Amino acid sequence: MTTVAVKPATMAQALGRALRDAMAEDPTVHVMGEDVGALGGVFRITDGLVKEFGEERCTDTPLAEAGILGAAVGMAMYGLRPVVEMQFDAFAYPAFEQLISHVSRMRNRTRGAMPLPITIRVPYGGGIGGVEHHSDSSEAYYVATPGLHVVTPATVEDAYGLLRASIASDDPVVFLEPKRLYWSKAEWNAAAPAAVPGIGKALVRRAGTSATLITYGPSLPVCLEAAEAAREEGWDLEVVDLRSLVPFDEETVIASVRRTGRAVVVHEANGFGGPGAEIAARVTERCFHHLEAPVLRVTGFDIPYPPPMLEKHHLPGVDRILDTVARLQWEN
Amino acid sequence: MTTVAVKPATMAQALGRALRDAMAEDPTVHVMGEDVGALGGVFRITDGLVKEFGEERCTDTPLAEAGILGAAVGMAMYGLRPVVEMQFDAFAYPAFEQLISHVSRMRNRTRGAMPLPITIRVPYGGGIGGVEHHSDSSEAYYVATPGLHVVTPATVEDAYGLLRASIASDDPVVFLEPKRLYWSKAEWNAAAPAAVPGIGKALVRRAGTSATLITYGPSLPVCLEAAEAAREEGWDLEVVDLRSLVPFDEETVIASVRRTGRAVVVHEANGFGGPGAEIAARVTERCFHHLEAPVLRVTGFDIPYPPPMLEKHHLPGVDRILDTVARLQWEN
Amino acid sequence: MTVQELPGAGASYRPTPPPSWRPRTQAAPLLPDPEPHRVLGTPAAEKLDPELMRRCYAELVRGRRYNAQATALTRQGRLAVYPSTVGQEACEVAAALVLAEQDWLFPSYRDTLAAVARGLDPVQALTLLRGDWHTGYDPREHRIAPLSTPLATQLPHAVGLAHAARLRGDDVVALAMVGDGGTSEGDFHEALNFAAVWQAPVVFLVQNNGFAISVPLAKQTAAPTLAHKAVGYGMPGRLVDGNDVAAVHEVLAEAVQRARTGGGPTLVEAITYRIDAHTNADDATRYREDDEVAAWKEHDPVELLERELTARGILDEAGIEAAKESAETMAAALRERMNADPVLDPMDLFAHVYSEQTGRLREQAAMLRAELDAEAEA
Amino acid sequence: MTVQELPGAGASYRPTPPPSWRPRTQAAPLLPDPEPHRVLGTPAAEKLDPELMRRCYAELVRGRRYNAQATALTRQGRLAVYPSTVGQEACEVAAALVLAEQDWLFPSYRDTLAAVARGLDPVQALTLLRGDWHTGYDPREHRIAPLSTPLATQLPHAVGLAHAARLRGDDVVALAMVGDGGTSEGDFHEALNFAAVWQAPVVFLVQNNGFAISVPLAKQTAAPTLAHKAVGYGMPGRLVDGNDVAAVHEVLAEAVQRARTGGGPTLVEAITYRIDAHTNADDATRYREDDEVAAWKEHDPVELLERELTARGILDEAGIEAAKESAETMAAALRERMNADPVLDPMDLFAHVYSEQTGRLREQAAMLRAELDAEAEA
Ligand SMILES: Cc1ncc(C[n+]2csc(CCOP(=O)(O)OP(=O)(O)O)c2C)c(N)n1
Ligand SMILES: Cc1ncc(C[n+]2csc(CCOP(=O)(O)OP(=O)(O)O)c2C)c(N)n1
Ligand SMILES: [Mg+2]
Ligand SMILES: [Mg+2]
Repeated sequence: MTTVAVKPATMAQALGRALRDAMAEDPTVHVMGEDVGALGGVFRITDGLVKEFGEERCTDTPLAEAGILGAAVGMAMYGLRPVVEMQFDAFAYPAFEQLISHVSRMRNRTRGAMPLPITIRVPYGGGIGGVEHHSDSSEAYYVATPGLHVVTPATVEDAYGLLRASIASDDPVVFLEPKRLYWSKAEWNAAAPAAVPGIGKALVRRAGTSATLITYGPSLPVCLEAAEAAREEGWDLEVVDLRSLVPFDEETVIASVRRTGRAVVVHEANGFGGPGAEIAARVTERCFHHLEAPVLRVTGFDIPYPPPMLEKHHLPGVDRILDTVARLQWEN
Repeated sequence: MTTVAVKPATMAQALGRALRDAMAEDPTVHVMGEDVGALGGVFRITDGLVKEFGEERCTDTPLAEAGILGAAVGMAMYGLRPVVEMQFDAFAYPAFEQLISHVSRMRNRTRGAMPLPITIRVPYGGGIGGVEHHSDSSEAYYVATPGLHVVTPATVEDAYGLLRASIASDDPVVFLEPKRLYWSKAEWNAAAPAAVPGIGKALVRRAGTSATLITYGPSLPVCLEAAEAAREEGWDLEVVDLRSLVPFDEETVIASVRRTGRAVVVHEANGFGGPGAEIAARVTERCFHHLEAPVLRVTGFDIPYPPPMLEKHHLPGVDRILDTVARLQWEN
Repeated sequence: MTVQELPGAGASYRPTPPPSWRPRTQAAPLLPDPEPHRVLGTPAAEKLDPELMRRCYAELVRGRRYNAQATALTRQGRLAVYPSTVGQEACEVAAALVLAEQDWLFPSYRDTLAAVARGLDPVQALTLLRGDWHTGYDPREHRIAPLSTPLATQLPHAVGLAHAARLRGDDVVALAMVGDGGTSEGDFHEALNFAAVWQAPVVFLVQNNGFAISVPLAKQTAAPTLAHKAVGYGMPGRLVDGNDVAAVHEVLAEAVQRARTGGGPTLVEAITYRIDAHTNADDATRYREDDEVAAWKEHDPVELLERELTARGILDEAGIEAAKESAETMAAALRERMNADPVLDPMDLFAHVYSEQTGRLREQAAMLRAELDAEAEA
Repeated sequence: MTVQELPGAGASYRPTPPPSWRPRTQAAPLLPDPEPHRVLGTPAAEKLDPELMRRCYAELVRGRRYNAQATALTRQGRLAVYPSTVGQEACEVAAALVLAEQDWLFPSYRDTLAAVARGLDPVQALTLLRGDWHTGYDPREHRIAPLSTPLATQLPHAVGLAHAARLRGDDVVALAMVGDGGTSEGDFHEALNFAAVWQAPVVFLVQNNGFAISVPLAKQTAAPTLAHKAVGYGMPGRLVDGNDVAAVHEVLAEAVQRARTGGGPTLVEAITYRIDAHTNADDATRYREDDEVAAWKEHDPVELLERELTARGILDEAGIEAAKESAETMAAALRERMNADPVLDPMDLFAHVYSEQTGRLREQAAMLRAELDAEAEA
């Protein structure tokens, strides 16, 4: 392998590389799903894997998501480490019984005797002009299911590092890939990509003092942009990237909010019953006397995901974030 | 029919009566599910319906939940009003794709041209000594799905009234029946049972001044008991029964919390990402300056539902509620 | 009790079925045709109905043109995505023409052509794929269910609708379309089982076009044919050459007739081929050989019919020209109408989630309204 | 191009399959036996292996006794619920005995007896039903998957495990059990399809006991037999008298052998009957007639075997007594051990949700710990 120095790579490339490296290092890692073979997946994340590892390690399955996940459960029961691709967010729903009733519970059911180290990759979220059922932010369902880890990268580096960590985890991980960041680019050392030691640590992506934006995945770039724009209004916003919704790194978030005294949670998923509710509730519980204003949320509306021509109105954008920051009772 | 005066009835009887009356009044109402016919359902809620209305109106289906709900979608497309029984909470999971991708979205998808007046009855929650998969509190999944109403009675009267209102609704309703209240009894006028005019109104079940317990379904009796016990500690607790999680009657809840200045949300569902998160977040947003303490939650732990012999430790009980009320910063 | 006391021990035990066992039907249902059923180019073509065939021909030509136009619109950014049915027009057209006015069509995401051949305005059929609202028509007005993107999920809907219609005493047949890949989904299984148990008036048309995106049939099933799946539900299964519009129409017409007359559901597998890529966004060279595509082009549904009809004198030069012209007119109108930007009202986002807006939705609608007003002012 | 220019117009079109079409196998797989396969009471019984049959007999007697004991324990409040297999012991026992040491059993919620017949401690098998922890044994130690309550969901697990074992070069067959009702679930379909496509070494045993709780088979399927479902997946289907332990063992042994030698999966339907109610909580009189139950009691699996074996001199009075005695010993031990209250540690609630406790779980565990301590003090 030729040494590739730090140069721009896309999140899609980093994800593909993570799969490749995991498969190369550990023969029990198997990639499976619809179109992951010759096609390399509809987003080309698995491109090249079947050539390098053969059809037995990178398998085009029949078109049946419950069957895919159910078969992966059996494979994991036998000691393999399946990495399952769900083609789009909404097409993971047929596998929910397997996910909730088995994947999330097998370890607990067997008092630890039968862990299921399965990684379920789910491209999620909107902003790509996808027609119905191709842009859901379905994280609320996963977050509400004990026994699952829920991980989502927002940067090229994390795409690699968190996916490696997820595959290495002995627990089932729902790995949510922000579709619209697949083609986002960043400088990245492909010669020595860094794994993340474990999942569950949030990162302060931008330090600030006025208020904290708490976010993850596809909304991180939007929040960073909002933070830049906020400078004009005289606000110095801190931005925390959760990186995993479960485990939820309360300590990092709470330290930030206690510092700034104000917080806004930003995500694409519907607001009502969405992950932001948990974050807001918990942050409030632990920062009550530090808060100058209630924790607010900027989220997708409480509607089914809109058609492409209307999605811009639905997605949390810079303006809506700034409008919300403005509502943080600055006059107090 | 002989006139039956006010006398004790169980919630199960009231639910059965609601189905019967709805079917008698409206020939488009069809009951369907596993074992709803000759057996009358495993909880006997549909007892007698097949005798009165025939197999075409009360249908034992094949054992396939996605098929049941999917067929109900088609029936509703043709103008019927199906009432589907899911045998237990966890056995509704196979139907989640139909529920999320179709039931909740058909009206929106067709700009109102094709509403789906389907009622999905789901016995839910624990406390009945049920083995694995028979005691899930799955409401978080429904609550996070726009397009669904999520209704749950806590009293015999509401069991009748809310089920009638749900069947009458032109929107799909997930009707969550608290299993362990099936055999709860109350005085009830079976001769003139009262329908509830519409869904979406919470009720203050007990007036109080010290703090508000916000709850629903199986936890209402526990909260009322806790409120009684709290008198000894010198607290006069208000108890709000939500009755529907969607729509969430913010006004009633917020009026109460603004009055009392303190609130605890109580439910059996797992805390993390559960409905209580939304309630706490929203109440805080709208009552921030009225709150003497953060809104706290008493919920099931963030674990898969425990085996019968341990469930008592998991379920919110009077003591845990009182301990939590004690944490509402009374010293302030 | 010892074994000596048992009545009729040993040899006297009769090898008969256990008490309440009986096969559900007297015999296995008809096994599907060993070869795909054909009409064109066979002696059976003698009996073709000229009127019907001319209609089929006109629709095939129109369908081919529609496909070309839709694909062109993707290149012009006028469609977000288009799953073409080039090569599959015979199935699409036959499915549409075989239904009576009151019947229902349940298309998959690929089947806009079937909807158009049924009479739906092409612009309405393409509304979803344009990035406009999810459904461009009133399903009840046209008796065409919304295009179903989640695969096979429309099949139980078709069963439920057909069942409901029969319960109400209405003469309605539902025809549901699904791909070869879609047959692997649990919903396919549950739908066919419900249909058979309820003897619902439904016809299931599987277009076996050889691929589910990149996945070839051999990785999808080990069954002799997809039509063989009918056996396990106790319904008839038929296998037909999906590029032979006369054969598809004939097989579907029989199935529709069976359903209409209380004979229950039928599973039809039509062997066809997707000439274009999965959608305009797909790169089919990654998973199949040009040779295969070329061979199938020799078995083109439009040409097969044109050849037969001209050979039989049912179609002449003028008829061909007329069909082409009508197709061009449709295409030109479609092109023109699709070139105008549709006007969507953002407030529609909140209008149809529930029959009545919840408080939360009213609040969100107000917020968007304010943002839009502010934008308009700026 | 006009039709005149087309090569070989009209009659010269050959009615052959389209280019890339071929049936996936040369012929349809074997259609299932028209009558349930039988050995006992037929000439085939001549060739019974006495050793195996004596083992079967002992297990049947033990199984019957186990069922009685477990039901008694529900009445004493020692089991939360018990789904009995009285009448189905031949299936349960044959499924257990047919497997080699390294093979895996995937039981449904009803199949504790199969696990016990495989050698699992009955107390461990009943742990779930006792209200104790969800699984009472280490699945890997016994190669018995946890009892699966969500119907048919264990079938894809069996496929995945068998597939994984084959990928690793291990000689492992998975036998998965499911009820007649469970065959209607989407997971049944997806599992059988995966198994056939992957040619996984799996055997699917459907115990058709006539009912899914109250729903009779006629409302579950319209198929001639459930074994016919095999056709649609391209795998062999077999029909067997589920009360004839020799026949069930023979059919399963063939299927296991086929799987072991690379021949892929088999679907076996065993016709049997649930003599008891669905569980102790069920009232079977609501949905079936006593006559039917009585007729099936005449076709009792234990008696059928006992009669055959005594008639053939394979079993004598002493053998019968010995079996009974061993069953009584097992029952007495079970009764006694189940009469002691199991000791559960509430802190286990938090111990196995993840490989490492999350902060939130640590906090909740601390809360419960404090509550328990306070309780202990009081
Ligand atoms: C439940 C579900 N899973 C996955 C997809 C993504 N997807 C869209 S089309 C397609 C292939 C469909 O193949 P087939 O059923 O043969 O229909 P065809 O595209 O050939 O018409 C896939 C996997 C989907 N739409 N729905
Ligand atoms: C997915 C799912 N749906 C419903 C149930 C509830 N349930 C438990 S047993 C049963 C009937 C099962 O019938 P069958 O498959 O014939 O097995 P049997 O009980 O006869 O052994 C039902 C409906 C369940 N356990 N899982
Ligand atoms: Mg296809
Ligand atoms: Mg059964």
